[in-house]
Amino acid sequence: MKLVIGIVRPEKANDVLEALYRAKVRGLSMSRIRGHGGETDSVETYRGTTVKVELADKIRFEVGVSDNFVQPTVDAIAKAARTGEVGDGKIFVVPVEKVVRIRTGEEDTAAVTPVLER
Amino acid sequence: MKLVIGIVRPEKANDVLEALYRAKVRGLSMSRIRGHGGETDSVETYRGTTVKVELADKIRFEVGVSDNFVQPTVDAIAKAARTGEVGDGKIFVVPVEKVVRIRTGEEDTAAVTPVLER
Amino acid sequence: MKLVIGIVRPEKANDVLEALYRAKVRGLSMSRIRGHGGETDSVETYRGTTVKVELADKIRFEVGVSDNFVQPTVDAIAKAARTGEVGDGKIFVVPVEKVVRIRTGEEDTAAVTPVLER
Amino acid sequence: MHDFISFPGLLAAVTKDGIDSGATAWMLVATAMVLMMTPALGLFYAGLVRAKNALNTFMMSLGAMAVASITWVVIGYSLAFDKGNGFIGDLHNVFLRNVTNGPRAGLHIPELVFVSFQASFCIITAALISGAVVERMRFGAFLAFVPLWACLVYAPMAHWVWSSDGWLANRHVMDFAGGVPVEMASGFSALAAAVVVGARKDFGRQAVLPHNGVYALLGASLLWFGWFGFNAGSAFTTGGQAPLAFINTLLAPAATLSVWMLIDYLRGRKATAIGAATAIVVGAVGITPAAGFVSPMSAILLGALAALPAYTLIVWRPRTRLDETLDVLAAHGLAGFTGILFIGLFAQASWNLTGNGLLFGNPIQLGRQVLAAGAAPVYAFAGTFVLLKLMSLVGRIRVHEADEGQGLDVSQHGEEAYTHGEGAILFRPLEPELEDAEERTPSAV
Amino acid sequence: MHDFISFPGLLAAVTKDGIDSGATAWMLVATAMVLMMTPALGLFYAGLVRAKNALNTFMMSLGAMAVASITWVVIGYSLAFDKGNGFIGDLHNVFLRNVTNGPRAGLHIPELVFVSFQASFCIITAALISGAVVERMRFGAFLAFVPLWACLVYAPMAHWVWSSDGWLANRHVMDFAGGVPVEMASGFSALAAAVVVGARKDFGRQAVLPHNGVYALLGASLLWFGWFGFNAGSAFTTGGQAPLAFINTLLAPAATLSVWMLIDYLRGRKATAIGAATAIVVGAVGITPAAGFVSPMSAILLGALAALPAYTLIVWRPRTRLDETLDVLAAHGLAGFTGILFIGLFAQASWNLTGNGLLFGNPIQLGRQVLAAGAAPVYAFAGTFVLLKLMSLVGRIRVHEADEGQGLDVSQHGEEAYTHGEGAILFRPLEPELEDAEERTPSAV
Amino acid sequence: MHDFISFPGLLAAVTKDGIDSGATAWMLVATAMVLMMTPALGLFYAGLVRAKNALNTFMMSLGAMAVASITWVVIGYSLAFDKGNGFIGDLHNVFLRNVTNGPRAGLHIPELVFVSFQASFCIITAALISGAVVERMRFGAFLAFVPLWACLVYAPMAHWVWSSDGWLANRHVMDFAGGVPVEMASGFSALAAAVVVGARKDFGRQAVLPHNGVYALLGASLLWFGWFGFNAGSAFTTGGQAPLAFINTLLAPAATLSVWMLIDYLRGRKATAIGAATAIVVGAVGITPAAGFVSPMSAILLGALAALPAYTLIVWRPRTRLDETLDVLAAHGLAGFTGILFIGLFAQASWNLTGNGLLFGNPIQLGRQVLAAGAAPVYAFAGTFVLLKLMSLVGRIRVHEADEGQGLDVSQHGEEAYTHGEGAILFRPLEPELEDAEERTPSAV
Ligand SMILES: Nc1ncnc2c1ncn2[C@@H]1O[C@H](COP(=O)(O)OP(=O)(O)O)[C@@H](O)[C@H]1O
Ligand SMILES: Nc1ncnc2c1ncn2[C@@H]1O[C@H](COP(=O)(O)OP(=O)(O)O)[C@@H](O)[C@H]1O
Ligand SMILES: Nc1ncnc2c1ncn2[C@@H]1O[C@H](COP(=O)(O)OP(=O)(O)O)[C@@H](O)[C@H]1O
Repeated sequence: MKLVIGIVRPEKANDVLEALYRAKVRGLSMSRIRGHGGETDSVETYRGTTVKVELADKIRFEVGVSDNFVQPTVDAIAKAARTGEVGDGKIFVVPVEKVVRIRTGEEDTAAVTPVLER
Repeated sequence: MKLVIGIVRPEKANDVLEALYRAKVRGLSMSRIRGHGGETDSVETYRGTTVKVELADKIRFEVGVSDNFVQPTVDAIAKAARTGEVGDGKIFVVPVEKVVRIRTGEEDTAAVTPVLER
Repeated sequence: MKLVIGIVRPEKANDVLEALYRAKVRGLSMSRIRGHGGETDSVETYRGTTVKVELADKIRFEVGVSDNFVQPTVDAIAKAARTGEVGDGKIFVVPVEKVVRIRTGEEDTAAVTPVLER
Repeated sequence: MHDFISFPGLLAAVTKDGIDSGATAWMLVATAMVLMMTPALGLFYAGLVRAKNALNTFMMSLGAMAVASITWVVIGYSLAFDKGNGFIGDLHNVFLRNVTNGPRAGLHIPELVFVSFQASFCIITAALISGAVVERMRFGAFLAFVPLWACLVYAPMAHWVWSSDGWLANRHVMDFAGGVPVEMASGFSALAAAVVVGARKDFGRQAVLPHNGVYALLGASLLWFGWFGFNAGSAFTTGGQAPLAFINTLLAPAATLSVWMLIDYLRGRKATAIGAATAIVVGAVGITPAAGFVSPMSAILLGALAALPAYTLIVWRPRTRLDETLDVLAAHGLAGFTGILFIGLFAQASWNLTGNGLLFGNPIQLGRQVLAAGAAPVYAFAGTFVLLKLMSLVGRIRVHEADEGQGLDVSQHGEEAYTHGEGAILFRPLEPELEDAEERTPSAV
Repeated sequence: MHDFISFPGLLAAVTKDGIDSGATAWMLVATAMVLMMTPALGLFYAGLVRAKNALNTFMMSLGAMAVASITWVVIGYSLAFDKGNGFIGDLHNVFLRNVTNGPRAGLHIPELVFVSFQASFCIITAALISGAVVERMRFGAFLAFVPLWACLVYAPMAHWVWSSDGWLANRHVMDFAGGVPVEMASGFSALAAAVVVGARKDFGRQAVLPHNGVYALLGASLLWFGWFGFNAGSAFTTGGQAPLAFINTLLAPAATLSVWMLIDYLRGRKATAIGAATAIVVGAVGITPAAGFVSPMSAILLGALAALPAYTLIVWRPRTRLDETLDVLAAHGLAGFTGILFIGLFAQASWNLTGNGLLFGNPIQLGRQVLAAGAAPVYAFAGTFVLLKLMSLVGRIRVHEADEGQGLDVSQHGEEAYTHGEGAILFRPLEPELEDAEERTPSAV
Repeated sequence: MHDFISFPGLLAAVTKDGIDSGATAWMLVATAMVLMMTPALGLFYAGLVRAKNALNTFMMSLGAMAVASITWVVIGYSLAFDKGNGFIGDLHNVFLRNVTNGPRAGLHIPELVFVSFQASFCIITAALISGAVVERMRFGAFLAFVPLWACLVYAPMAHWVWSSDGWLANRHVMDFAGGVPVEMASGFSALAAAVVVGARKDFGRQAVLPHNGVYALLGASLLWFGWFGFNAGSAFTTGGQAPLAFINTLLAPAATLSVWMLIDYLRGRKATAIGAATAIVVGAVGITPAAGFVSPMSAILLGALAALPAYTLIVWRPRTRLDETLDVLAAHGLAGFTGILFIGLFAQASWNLTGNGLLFGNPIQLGRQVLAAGAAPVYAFAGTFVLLKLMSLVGRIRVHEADEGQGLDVSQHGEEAYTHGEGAILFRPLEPELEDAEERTPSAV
């Protein structure tokens, strides 16, 4: 199992969600972060104080998937989040040694199979 | 050493904190995230705009532990966070190659042993 | 490639950014989290409700680097974030199996080489 | 004041039709200021709850404003201010029949202005009670509660003290701006509401903290601002007791706030901001019944004294099983009680042209005030208790536990106070929706 | 009201120089209250947009306040209120020439107060239009638009109904506080602005949600507060129609809010808070033209009725391609239209001393109101459409697409509404900067 | 105004006891409006600091309100307005002795109203100084500072210009609403406070940004609203200079705001919102001393001119080592200075019935104004400097460095402005606490 971490533009977040849904990825977590990459910094002024703002808002997805879902997940994120402009973000795939579904205590692959009876 | 990532319901966060404390886990980090899983979506309306909200608030714990603390940590989180309802969350265990305690520069196991003289 | 996760004091965040810049690390992500470690808890009172606040504000850096940049990155963070007081934070180094640059689709080392023509 | 004494010197400014243009100007503004207090209360309360209940909490005040206004002109005004018996008024003014732009009897302002001013009192009093039941009462049930409560509890109590045939008015109880029908009525009704509705499921088990202290401070400040209209407006003129009530409304909360910060500091080395916001309200409540009756120096003393019982109750209450969430009982019921009794001691005819208290040679006034301070809590508590019990026989008055967990903003209003937009999928009515029917096969985690 | 009838009974309070001190007191306050409505609108609007546009949205209101004030005293007042022809006034009062502290002809308040009061109307009307174009119009273009629009659209329309030689005033159209020049003018101008400026790039494709519902509720509440000055101030006296306009400004929004919550509830089991904030505005707009002309019970009816077309339009509009973002057309244009027509039916001379509507035996009044309700939308839409089209020939009126994505706070104002400081590097003018010239070699990720 | 000229025409509305009902109505409202400015200032300042200091910053204003109110009625009023010598008043009115509901000598409003109005001035002036020392001054020290400063600096300076025996009043210095005792006093006291308390530890090293621009805009807007009461209320009547002061309070800030946005735009292509909020304050300050003395067109000019020195200082100051944090010196001291001098040039007897400035043929007035503009800064700076130095001998006046890092909300008030509840463990007084004594063995990371 892997954890796929995708850092994307906020305006692309919904597209990524939809792409993951179409790729049949059902569980995911998301947070608002700020990132620094090749983007140009912006200059802001608050009365006499002028600052260079080096961080841009991004959305970080964190998706735990079973091994055969890694590539579809990465592809879904990469495709949905791409604009071709600097600042599109990065995807990292990290190994996972164990997964637990808290509700049932199921582990690993069982933990990553969504339950259907909702 | 491992990084234990636990995603739980906000209302269970304090129980998890207490359980980790009782399990003698002393260092941890926490952030507010949003997640999508088997939960039912909610529908919200803002004047003429109706939206389906697919993400629910969650708390993400990130706990670096030495190897023999992995199982107690996972168990503490899983037990404290469980309600049995859909949406309880997941736990991921990720390998860690190196840990540094910034204050002292201590590495690895030394870095994860809490100092007593506080 | 590795993911270097650094948890530091908010007031040190800018120093860390500068240190990473000097270490020629160009891409990074950052988020505001809360952590519990050896710090003393603070007591807060809201009318009749008294609480012990166990979590302190921290900044979490997440930096994907190629292997030969791991040590400089760790050193930069550790040095810039250190005050010597309890609560300085921790650094975790996590293995990464794959990196994708969303904009171009480049993978792994290519994905981690910054583009110069900005 | 509510005795409608005309101050002779002022008559010169009154026109042939009996209207004093300056007094009317003041009362128009005072009414607007009091009307603004209800949203200010909504803001104050919204800051004190969790983010997931912020809109609902604010909406209880705005909803009360909507339904109580209509109730007031339809029937409440008549029940409260029409002549009837000692307990309640008749129906001669329902739907504002017989109300005109001419002067209200005994006053020099148009009756329509008087109706509006009194409406603003009824509205905020009803809204205050929401503080006891935030974070779990059904919104619809609260909206149904307000008009019933306005007719059954507020209107009679206003009649008691402010109608010329009210039984407390006849006994010469002094209540300048509403210690009985506003402060004690809301405070003890809040207690009843908390008892009937029950505690929040997290109460006493989790730390439930104010989500935005700045809202609480701003809300309390706007309340203070409106209170100048509330108290000095209760003179119904610019002369007479208005200036006295005005300065007392500055001094009493200032004194309460000073004392509160001092107690806070002595207890824990920190003068809390939420405490300060509360203190402003407590001081303003304390002076409300007394504003036009006591000297400015007495007002300072009253402000200082009013802090003590309220502070004590606020510290003690959360240790009980009683989830009277935003401490309406302490801030309004108890502080109003203090103010009503204080009049019996410190009223000073040289300032108010009406009567003295015990310390100025009129011990009987204390007895009258004790009567009011005894009757009001009993009636308010009992009336509200019975009303809510009856309502809970008819339908649910609190939300389901799952809805309480999710927060009332989403469950009652279908909205969140603070949204971002990520993860919110637009329903596009003109296009085929995302194929929801697609088969869901076991797949990823 | 705007007929400048003197109510005989009040004259006794008027001094030898023709000034009524009480009326002046009221008008000073009423003016301040209306001036406060423009920032309140800014707050209301700021709550309804995304966080990245919050400052810009608020600033459109404050910016309008700056430039419209100056425009008004320089020329707008003269165009609107000076005698001229039926369509527009002359230039005798430019730069406030011939304006003094003496009474405005036909009134008992100083003309300077009259000028200020009318300025506050012009300001907020211009600011309202920003609701149609938030999140994409260039700030500079909006600032240029405001004075032009004030002169070309607002001033004539105010002249039509409020100048003694206005063509609608001559036809005895009744418009108490601005159904024509304020509500319909802003609403239909907003429509034109939305058409010319075009939709936001995300419109209809992404969920764009209000970033702070509490701001929206507080903003709407402060608007309501100010509206008492707006409507009751339009009597220019404390007697006469002021008390009637006052209570109607309480009752109509209360009725709209009640009905709106009911419809919301019937449609989706949730009474929304953003809907409630909107309903307050809709009700206040509906009563604006009618406030001093209809009975309190009619005001309740008007409030209830005004909800229906506005609600319908607000639900329907987002399904179209029309990004009239904050629904100024529904909340102001349509509700103002409803109010103007309602007068034609329900005006009651026994309350207003001016004239009756159809239901009280004067069918011709309805015809006059229909005339106004027809002319205002056409002129406002056409005038604004042409003005903005001409402006877009001269320069850009909306921001670049990239700036729209980044948010207008950063792109137009160089600021963010909510900052933290991490990642913001101080320019230190006294020290050498971080060596930016350092060679950037390929290195880390 | 402060000359207490009676405008003859108005006397007809004055009753036999010497009270003008309309004027009293206006002054009651004006006082409430000015009292609301202090919390508005708290909100404005709170928005400009970091989130961790938001409550503390707001609380400095509310705390000042508490202690300055009491100080004022106990002694401040007597020192400022009682006859004494040219420098300070006597003690005949301590504890409001000899103050009644009768008219203040020379005016037609009750003295109690006059006392209240003047109290509101003292309160906000003291609160303003907090802007210089936010984010590091001990809360208790500030609370101790306020009453001392009110007696030693504010009261004398008010006496100088507004008491009939004040030395500047005797020299016919014109100061309508407080250029000397309010604006220059607060501005130059702020400078002294910043010098004595010292810079924040992060000053000049880290970017310290406003945490909520919307609060700043709303706060500035509410300040503007209150300022109509502040300036037009300083006429103490509805006729006379009140209407002039009113419209000037609209026009001057509008002009400042327009110019400020223009300069911002010319310098960096962005009209900043924080700058706009500041500009409103600067313009209102500039017109404060001049409001009832100059023509509306002069007010526009003054507003425009006042922007220049304030803007320059605000850009330049952060490059120095002087952490006068929220630029009280620029926004109040310098703008007040500009306004005082401007009167010497542009005062126009045809508008103010009092006197002309240089440009209207009375060069000597400029000399008088220069005198005031010279004396006020010196006394305010010196008095505050000495007072704070003495205080710092007695105890700490700033927080420990660690507390400053953690934020003053937690360290001074034991609260956070924005809380969530996770990680906050309830002290449960009725149950055994979490076994804290449990042995802590080395274990997990
Ligand atoms: N090495 C990295 N580690 C973590 N996050 C990164 C890294 N590089 C980029 N990011 C994230 O991706 C965002 C876009 O980076 P950028 O370098 O501009 O993208 P690209 O060059 O791929 O278009 C950054 O704002 C940051 O959040
Ligand atoms: N594969 C995943 N990767 C990351 N986070 C997940 C994943 N699956 C679930 N989560 C997180 O856990 C939360 C609960 O998921 P859900 O599927 O409802 O739980 P369960 O089915 O185990 O009760 C989600 O809101 C999300 O935050
Ligand atoms: N084991 C851990 N896992 C995750 N985060 C940790 C861990 N230990 C500490 N932290 C983070 O580091 C911060 C400082 O920890 P602390 O133990 O006080 O540091 P130190 O003892 O190294 O000075 C904590 O607030 C928390 O955010």
